[in-house]
Amino acid sequence: MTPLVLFQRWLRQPAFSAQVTVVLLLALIAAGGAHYTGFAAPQVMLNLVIDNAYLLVLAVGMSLVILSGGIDLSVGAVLALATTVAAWLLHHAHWPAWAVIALVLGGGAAFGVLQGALIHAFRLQPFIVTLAGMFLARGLCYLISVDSITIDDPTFVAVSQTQWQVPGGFISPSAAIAIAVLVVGIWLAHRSAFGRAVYALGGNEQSALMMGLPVGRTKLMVYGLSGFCAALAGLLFAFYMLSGYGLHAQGAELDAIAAVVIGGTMLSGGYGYVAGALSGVLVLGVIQTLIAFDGTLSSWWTKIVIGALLFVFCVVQRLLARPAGQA
Amino acid sequence: MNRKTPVTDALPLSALPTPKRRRVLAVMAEHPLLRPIAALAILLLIDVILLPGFWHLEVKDGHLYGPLIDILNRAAPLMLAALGMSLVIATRGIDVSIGAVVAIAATVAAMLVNGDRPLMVAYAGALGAALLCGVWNGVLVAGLKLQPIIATLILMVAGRGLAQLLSDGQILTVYRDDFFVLGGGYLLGLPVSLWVVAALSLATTALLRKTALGLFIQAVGLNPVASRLAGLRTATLIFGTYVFAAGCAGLAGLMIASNIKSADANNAGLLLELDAILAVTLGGASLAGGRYHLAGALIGALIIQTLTTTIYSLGVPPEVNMVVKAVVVFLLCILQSSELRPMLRRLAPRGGAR
Amino acid sequence: MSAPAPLLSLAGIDKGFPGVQALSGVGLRLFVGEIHALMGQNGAGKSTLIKVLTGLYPPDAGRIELGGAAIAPRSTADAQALGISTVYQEVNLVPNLSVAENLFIGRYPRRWGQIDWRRMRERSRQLLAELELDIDVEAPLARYSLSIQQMVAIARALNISARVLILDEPTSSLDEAAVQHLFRVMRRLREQGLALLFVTHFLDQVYAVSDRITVMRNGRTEGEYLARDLGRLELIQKMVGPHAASTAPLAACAQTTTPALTTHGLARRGALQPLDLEIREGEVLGLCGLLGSGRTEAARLLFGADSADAGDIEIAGRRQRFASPRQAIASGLAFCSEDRKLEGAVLALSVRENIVLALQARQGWWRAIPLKRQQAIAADYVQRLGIKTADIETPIGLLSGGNQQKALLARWLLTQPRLLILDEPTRGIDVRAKEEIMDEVRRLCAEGDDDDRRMAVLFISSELPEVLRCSDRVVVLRDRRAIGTYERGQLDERSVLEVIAADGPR
Amino acid sequence: ADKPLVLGFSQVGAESEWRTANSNSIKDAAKQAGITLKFADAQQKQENQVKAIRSFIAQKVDVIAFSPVVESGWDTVLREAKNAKIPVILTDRAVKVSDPSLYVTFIGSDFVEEGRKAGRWLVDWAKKNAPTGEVNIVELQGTVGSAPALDRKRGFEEIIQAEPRLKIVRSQSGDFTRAKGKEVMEAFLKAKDKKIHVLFAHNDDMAIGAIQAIEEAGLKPAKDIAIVSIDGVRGAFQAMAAGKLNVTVECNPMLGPQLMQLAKDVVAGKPVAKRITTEEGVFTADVAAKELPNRKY
Ligand SMILES: Nc1ncnc2c1ncn2[C@@H]1O[C@H](COP(=O)(O)OP(=O)(O)OP(=O)(O)O)[C@@H](O)[C@H]1O
Ligand SMILES: Nc1ncnc2c1ncn2[C@@H]1O[C@H](COP(=O)(O)OP(=O)(O)OP(=O)(O)O)[C@@H](O)[C@H]1O
Ligand SMILES: [Mg+2]
Ligand SMILES: [Mg+2]
Repeated sequence: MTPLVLFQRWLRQPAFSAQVTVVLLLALIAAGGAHYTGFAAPQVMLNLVIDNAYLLVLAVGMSLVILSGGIDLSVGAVLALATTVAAWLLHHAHWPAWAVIALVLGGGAAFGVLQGALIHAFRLQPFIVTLAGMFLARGLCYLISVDSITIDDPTFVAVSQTQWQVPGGFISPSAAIAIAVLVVGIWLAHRSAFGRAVYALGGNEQSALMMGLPVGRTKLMVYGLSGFCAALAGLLFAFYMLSGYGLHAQGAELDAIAAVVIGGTMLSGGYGYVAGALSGVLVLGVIQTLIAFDGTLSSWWTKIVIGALLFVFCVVQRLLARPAGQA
Repeated sequence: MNRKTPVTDALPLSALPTPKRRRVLAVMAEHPLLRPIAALAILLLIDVILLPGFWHLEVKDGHLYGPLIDILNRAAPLMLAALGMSLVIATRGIDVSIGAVVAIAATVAAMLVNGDRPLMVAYAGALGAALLCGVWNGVLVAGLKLQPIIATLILMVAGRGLAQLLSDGQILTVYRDDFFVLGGGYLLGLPVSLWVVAALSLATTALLRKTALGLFIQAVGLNPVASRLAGLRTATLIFGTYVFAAGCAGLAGLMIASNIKSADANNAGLLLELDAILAVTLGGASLAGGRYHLAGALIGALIIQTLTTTIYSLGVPPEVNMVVKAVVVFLLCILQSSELRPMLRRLAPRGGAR
Repeated sequence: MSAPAPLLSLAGIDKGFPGVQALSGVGLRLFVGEIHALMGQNGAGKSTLIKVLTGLYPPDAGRIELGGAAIAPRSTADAQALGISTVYQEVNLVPNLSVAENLFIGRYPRRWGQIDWRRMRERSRQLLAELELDIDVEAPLARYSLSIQQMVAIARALNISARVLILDEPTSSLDEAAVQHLFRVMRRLREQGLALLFVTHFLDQVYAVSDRITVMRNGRTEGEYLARDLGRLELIQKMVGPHAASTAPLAACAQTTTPALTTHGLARRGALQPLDLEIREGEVLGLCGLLGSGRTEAARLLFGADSADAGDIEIAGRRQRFASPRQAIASGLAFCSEDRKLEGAVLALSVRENIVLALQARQGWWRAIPLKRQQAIAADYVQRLGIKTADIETPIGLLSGGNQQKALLARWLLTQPRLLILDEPTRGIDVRAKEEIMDEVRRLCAEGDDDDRRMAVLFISSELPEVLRCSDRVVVLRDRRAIGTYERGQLDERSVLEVIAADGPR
Repeated sequence: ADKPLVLGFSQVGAESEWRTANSNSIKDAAKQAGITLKFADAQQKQENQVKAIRSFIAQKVDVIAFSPVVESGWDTVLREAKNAKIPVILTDRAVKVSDPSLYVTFIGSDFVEEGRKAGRWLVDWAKKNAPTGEVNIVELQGTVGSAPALDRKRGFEEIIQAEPRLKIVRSQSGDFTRAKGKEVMEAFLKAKDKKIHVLFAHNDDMAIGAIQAIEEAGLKPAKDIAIVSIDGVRGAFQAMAAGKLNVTVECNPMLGPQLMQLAKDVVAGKPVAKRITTEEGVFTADVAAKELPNRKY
């Protein structure tokens, strides 16, 4: 077939908009590097992953939820709850680290499954259920402690201060974990029956049912996974901050959703890639870093510039990806 | 390509309103507003039981005064926001920039008033700014076909920044009495804000009922592809809803500013969008688009405000607020679920064994 | 060949919906190694019966037995586990996944615990090859026309190793060739000892494959017959009551020579080669061709649903190119899409609202049609086209397939177009309704409107005889280009196929 | 003479007038002192502050200063700063860290102390104006869990515990905003169970909102209900001048000049005190009118 046809194929393939995102991301970084000395330094790039490890984990969970045609607003709060519970158990109850980690992860998953069950059993809208979930999780934080609790558990401290040397700088264990989670997420989404069921669900729930797919179970698992990721993100956050606090990661859910959508996933479900989460998170990270490097922006200009960059990014992405977009 | 757009399916049937019945009772039981109203009633009942002075209404310098009036007065801005949001949601959209628009409108109004401009100019300026925001959102969503949540997220972030830029991060206090009427004044014993909301909702309802807009908006929300093929101006309609929503938000901003006699760009309308969406859904609308219930959205707003006021009046310690709110919302949702009745039947001892 | 004990038997099945008693005391017997046709008018209850049988609806009463044991499946999954594989009337696949996945989702070939994409692709190709369908199995399903999607749905069902195979109007939008492939496979499965239940509205097809026929009328079993004992007319009478199906060509209506619409090299890359078409006022122009020949594409281009990238359309001397359906409608076009569910019905809206939608859209949002008038209009068409519905306020999604189709037709007839484009209008419509509808259409062509302009019709159908019977002229499409125009009577079914075949590949 | 010294400053956000004043003061002072300021707004998020600080480290600034969103959770990043040999100055809030050498000095107000001042004033007031009987206090807290809210509450309660007849009968969060402050106060006023004698607001904005609610309830703020608040922003002084607010405890945002001086000293290697408090007054209604003109924020 002619190159033209091939080109059109490429334009039409669903992966296209995701690829555009990556290209634009590189462009953004290049621009930053050209503008601010030391911006393109390897460590700065590594910091992107280190600083946003928790967000990446959230975004992976969120990707699955959104692909299944749902949404999970509770992740930020669950993250905070995870930090608070962990901190409290370590600081006040003096549990061993491993037990705390196990409990927190289990709890997060359970929280998610519970939301999933409500959504499925009562045919409730994910938006409200998870919104209420968000209130609940934040509320529980305050019940445990309104104050922020320092984590002095040796294991956590050790993890938080470990730095693994890599060419060009260092990365933190959290970053490594986040990448691992991403890989697992990608595998799940594209190579496991569960993952494909998620896509089917997002494409058309009724058909999925009529094709004999386990709709209910899939839903529970999706929200369970999202809850698990949120809890894990909470642990990473705890490593990062060495504190548990009810006000941690406010609005993180929105960041996660934004990251997923920027990564080229359709909020209506069914279309997109888990890998997009990474590019989405990095875009947000780079924007923040740009602003930090600029360092002349007042609080409000910061907001305006973030908006403007988001705008430029989404529009360019949209225009380039137009052939793939639907009418 | 347009074959890709997801469609709402014939089934699940419970998602569809069942046809009219002969029996009035049955019709009532099917009425979409029944459940929200029930929810509100239950909340109020709880108040009556727990709060002695709750129903207490007195006449203070020529107007009614009491908890109920507070709730109505406080709920007014949220009602407006919900009104706009419900149309956006009906077209499968969502607008998270409401709060930012509130801040912008409030700030602009305060600046104009403090600049000794006539009140009407201030209002015009504020609403104009708000509508501009709506146009911006509309162009991004309907024109560029960005996903609503991300498109409006842009304004959500930048909008508040703009407001702060205008006010230089200061709280602009207003000292002109005429400005305070909208959010604090009274007409025939009831808050002016309430009259405004009532007027706007009635006007909107009339517009949707008397013209074909209601039908069109539903059609576009339920099946955009089919609507386009039937000759609807889908893009224009969607654009319109965003402008309308922003307009409502602007008005809400005016109310809030007028009520606290100042414009606080940093905090005005913070997270109002979430409450608005919650109100719309509590009102019985689906975020998947299609059916809307303006009255439902208003009731939803009242439910939320009643809950908040209740929490304050009960003297619940602040750190428990969230949990209470969460639990109530969960309960309300379950109460509203169409699955509840069959489920109970199944749980009942000799329930239909199928 | 009928074995003593039926493999699957239903008895005394009741199913009621608010306002409708869809099934009352329905019985059905299915024997090993037979193809069993389920016949009945639109709304007779066929699909409902099938949905009950496969666990989508719980029956209000009645008993289902498989191999002598009572069963009560609660979901398609259950039914599949019991060995009942189904193709539902509305294509139920997921548009966002690839063709291959739609074939295998739920039963992926695995390798080391993970999906083996390569094997899946290969087996999909084989599977589709059996139906002689050669398409890119990696492309998302949404890319393909409804007919293709229906083939895929069938392929999926065939691939499930089952004892009972149920096909609800599988052929409704397939062309002759595709139907033949399908039948071949069905016969083979019969030899392998499956029991097949087959719903269709095409009598020829019934007699071509089925051994036994069960007729339903108004939610009751009218009777069960051996195909060879039951004549066509009898069958029709059993379905619709006394009524004769005319197969004689309809009287040619005084077709004018004034063109209603002319296309000049209208084309779109990858969809349609430059097309020159003249449609005259008061005529029915048939468009035939094989599946994928580009008929739908042509229609969509005419109507501005897709934008053409070459050529233009001439109406009343004005040459233009439609950027949107809206413009097309403004200049008097109407398009009844082949894809009822996605591009036609707004399922949650009432029959009334669906009917008036297009007219209201043309009148603009400001000049609303008074409710009273809407109701009058709707009631009128429900009566004229015999739409079976509890009430004009019933959500159209609750109507049977055929009745939805009629309602959509009403939507367009209501706009009194100059050119009415019908893509598979008779899809899923029963024998009698077909005639009623086509007669209605012809009548509208015949009688001019107020200023004596006659409506023209562009008629697309995969059912050749129908096209030939109703059209004044036919245009034959192949590989997305027109390869000839023929006057009425010049062609019969065979010659069309010959034309298509003869015109050697380019 | 040589290249100007670079100061990386991470601000909490722009949640209030007070904060804005604080940011402006720092920016102006930096200009005055000829220091290149790298300013990063954290939008109330600790994680953003950490990110900002790490990017300052990456940019190799000479000094890092920041007003922590919360006390805990700074060990890791501060250690990184230390390894990079960049001195760290805390402004306006302290931090809890395992190793105090992680920051050079802490300059700024002490929320607990502010709470105490408010408490002390109230105790005196009670002695004079309500020598006998219960004194019912309602409290408008700041954002739940935020450092100022917690500390001011702590300090305040610590003092009034001494006086058993001073009782906090209601306490609810007003999120530091006028709107919420007014809304909550309305609810308090409607709950008729106890008479309210005193309002203690964690910041002026909430107090101003509450004043409106009190007036709408037909009561006289500062007369029928005594009002104590904290921050000392302009609005508070106007309220006092109008006789609607009894007292505000100053919390000085004008840290700029001191901060710049410190930065210079630290870089120059001069010894600096570990804790530098800013002088902060308690302003009552009678001094308000006179003080108002020379309030810069
Ligand atoms: N979910 C439902 N709710 C209400 N009524 C329904 C529902 N499903 C089917 N019906 C009604 O039951 C009757 C039988 O419908 P069904 O789809 O079984 O007819 P059918 O025989 O399949 O017709 P067709 O040949 O057009 O497909 C119709 O009158 C239809 O309106
Ligand atoms: N045999 C085929 N091989 C490849 N693609 C096909 C085939 N048949 C149909 N298609 C796809 O379907 C579309 C063409 O079908 P279209 O509906 O336009 O043809 P048609 O003449 O209307 O036939 P039908 O309506 O029966 O599908 C194109 O998108 C094409 O990619
Ligand atoms: Mg059917
Ligand atoms: Mg077709």
